[in-house]
Amino acid sequence: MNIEEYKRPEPRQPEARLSEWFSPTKRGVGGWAFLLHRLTGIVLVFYLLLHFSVLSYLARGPEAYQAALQFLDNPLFVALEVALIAAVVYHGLNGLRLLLMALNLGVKQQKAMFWVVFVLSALTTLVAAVYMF
Amino acid sequence: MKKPHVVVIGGGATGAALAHDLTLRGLRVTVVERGEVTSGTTGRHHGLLHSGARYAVKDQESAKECIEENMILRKIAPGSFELNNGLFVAITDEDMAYRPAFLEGLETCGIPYKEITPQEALAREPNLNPAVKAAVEVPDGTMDAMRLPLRFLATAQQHGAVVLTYTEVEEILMQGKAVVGVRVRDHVTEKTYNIGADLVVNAGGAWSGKIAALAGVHVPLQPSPGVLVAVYGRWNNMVLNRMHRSGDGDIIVPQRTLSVIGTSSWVVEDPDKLEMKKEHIQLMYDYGAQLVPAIRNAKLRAAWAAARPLIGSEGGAQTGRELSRTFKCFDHAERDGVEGFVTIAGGKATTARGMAEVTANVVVQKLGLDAPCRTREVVLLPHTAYYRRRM
Amino acid sequence: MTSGKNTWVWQALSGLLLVFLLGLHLFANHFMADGLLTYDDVVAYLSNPLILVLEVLFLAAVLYHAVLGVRAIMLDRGISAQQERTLTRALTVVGVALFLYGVWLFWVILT
Amino acid sequence: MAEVTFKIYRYKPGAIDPPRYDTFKLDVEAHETVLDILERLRLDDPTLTYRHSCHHGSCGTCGMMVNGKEVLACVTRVLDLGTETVVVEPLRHLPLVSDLVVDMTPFFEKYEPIGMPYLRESEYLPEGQPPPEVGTYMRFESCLECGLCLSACPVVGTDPAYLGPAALAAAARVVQEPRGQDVARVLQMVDTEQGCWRCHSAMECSEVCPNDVDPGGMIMYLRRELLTGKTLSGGKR
Repeated sequence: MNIEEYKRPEPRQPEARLSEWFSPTKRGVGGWAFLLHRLTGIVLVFYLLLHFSVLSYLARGPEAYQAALQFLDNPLFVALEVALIAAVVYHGLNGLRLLLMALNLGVKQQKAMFWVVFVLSALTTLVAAVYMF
Repeated sequence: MKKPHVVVIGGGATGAALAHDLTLRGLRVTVVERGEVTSGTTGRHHGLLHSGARYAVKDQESAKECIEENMILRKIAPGSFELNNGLFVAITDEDMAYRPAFLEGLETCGIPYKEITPQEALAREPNLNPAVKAAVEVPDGTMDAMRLPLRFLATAQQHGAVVLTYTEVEEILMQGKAVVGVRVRDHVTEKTYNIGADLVVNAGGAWSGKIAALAGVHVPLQPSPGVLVAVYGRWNNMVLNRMHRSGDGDIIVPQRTLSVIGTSSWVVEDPDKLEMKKEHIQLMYDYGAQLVPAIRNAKLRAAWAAARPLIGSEGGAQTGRELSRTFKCFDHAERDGVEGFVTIAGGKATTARGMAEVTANVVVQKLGLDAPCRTREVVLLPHTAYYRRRM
Repeated sequence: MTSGKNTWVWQALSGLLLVFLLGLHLFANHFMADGLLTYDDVVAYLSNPLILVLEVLFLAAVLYHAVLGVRAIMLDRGISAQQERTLTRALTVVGVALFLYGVWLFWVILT
Repeated sequence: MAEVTFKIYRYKPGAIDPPRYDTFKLDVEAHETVLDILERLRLDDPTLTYRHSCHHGSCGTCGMMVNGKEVLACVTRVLDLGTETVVVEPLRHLPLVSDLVVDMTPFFEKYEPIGMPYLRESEYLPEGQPPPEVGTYMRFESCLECGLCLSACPVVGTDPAYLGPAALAAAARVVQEPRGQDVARVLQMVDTEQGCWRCHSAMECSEVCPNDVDPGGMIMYLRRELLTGKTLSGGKR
């Protein structure tokens, strides 16, 4: 074969893999902070829709609303609400961390800030759980 | 008539500069390199743009080549060098005894220099050994020895050269006693194919002896490795040299955020089998600390063995220190009766352009062309152009 | 198309606003008046005009922040400029619809 | 000296396709790096392809994944990894040529809108006055253009249009030290949704950067500049 007849194949293009967002092979806490922020964000969007549908019972009068509330008043839903509070608090506090970083404040301390966010979220969730159960 | 086609074996500094020179002279050029470009001899560089001062006493031929090329490269490749100058410092009385010969050598070789007081040297390089007795400033510099060849290649590509990486020469194709091309293996697919050529140039650096053997000819090449040690921290801003006869560990080149101490020297037969001499790492630290005492505690980033492609003496070299750093172009037609095959060997990264000029002169003369060298003036494209998409 | 900075700044500002409004929302809902456990509690709660204004503001901020968040995730998937325009339009419609629905809900409860 | 098992990613279009891992057991010395091991392996198997040049982390050619993390093979000592098995794979998010070799073309394309000063003034040894003919001490940019940050970035993985950490860090350098370049134009180039506003501050780029360029921090710097508009009204230099 001569060079005129030979052609090296094109390189294999990288695939866009969404699984990478959620893969546990993170390199630093910043990667985890981002993953948690994204996960809690998605969870909160779904909760928002759920919240809207629960509140729609308000439009059907007091009885319907009361029935809906009673349906939700069991340990499973209370546990889910605790998880929801964890998500909300983390998303909010980490959002503040991201805002500070964008103002070039504490970028070098971003890991420490994550742990502060994490511990505060855990404590708040704990307090809420004790209060709610 | 179709333009003559030259195959250059080796994608290091020499092959890159040669491809650039030949394309400027209107030839078609294909560079074949068995690995990534600049992964062989060039890839183990010290990163020193020589002023020639290091060779000013013992190897004046090489020293003159260095200062001439140094000045040309500054013009054609701005941005590839840190123009920090170099400082030769005398620490001991023995170094001081070398000083007159050193200054005389600089004069003889036409290397511009300026003697500065030890106080001034210390003011400019606070980490320098305070025992400094004399200091001479010369136009050394730090070079990006990977990106400079990329700039040669990018400019050559712009003028039509083809660069084939991961393409290893398996056979040099002959018709009778004439070289007519190469048979290569593409390591991306492991397929082999032939590349026809009007002329083949062997620019294999430390490997050029092995490549010449494929054509049945002998090149007196002596791969001479040395250990280099890169440490974290930029301990000096100028290139620091010991003012004495070239010895071990007497240069510290600041490179980016690192400092590179070099080097030791011995000789081997096969450049693929350089065993790294572990004990030389400590040696480099010890010698480096004579120039910059604080470097003793610098954190090690990397240590590696680099093979200089020196032209051997027929008697066989002991350490490589006694061999000249100059280069030589072998036309195997007059030497070995093999037509269409040229080897360029020896030299240093600093003199790559000059080596290419001499070789290209031989190539065009052999091909019966009249095309002058233009690489002294043409300013090179940036290294990023090497990665530009080409259709 | 909005500039990258504007989108980001609005996402940040609505987020910042939410930290306060959500705190208020949760506090008012669960601690003031011992929680909104009945329909009448809700009606009484919303009858306070200040609360009503804050709740509508909260509704808007939460929807805006959520819509921008979903859009950011979709952008990260590497969609084309055309897809981005379609997506932005679709999300705007969804956001506005949900806002109107929320306002309608307040109105139904109060009347 | 210790025995280490190496799992090396192999791919050759048409020849080794789908990819596979080759396993080797080797005795490794304390000073040996992942690059040293690859060079040893290539002596026996010349078909193994990988990128490398300088052997001391100055050129940025030998970026690859070792045990799932982006590193420069030449400054990664095998025994320092502390694992019995060492997995070596090509960088992510770049086209794969063969084995561990990626095509860097898309990486450099991201620089095109920005341009980049290759030399900068050396900030080290400020007390050392440069000689008159030198003007000022110069050094190369810290960025090695190795592509590790691109491989580590979770956004680059799914959105090839994102400018990415390396180019944004280069842009930030222009803003910090303009050297005659048009700062306003560079800021405009990065002030887009595919520019510095796409980053989600995962800081994985800064985590893997082998030369402390801190691309994530540089992106945050760009944001601050764009949010406050300081540079345009005459900030640092």
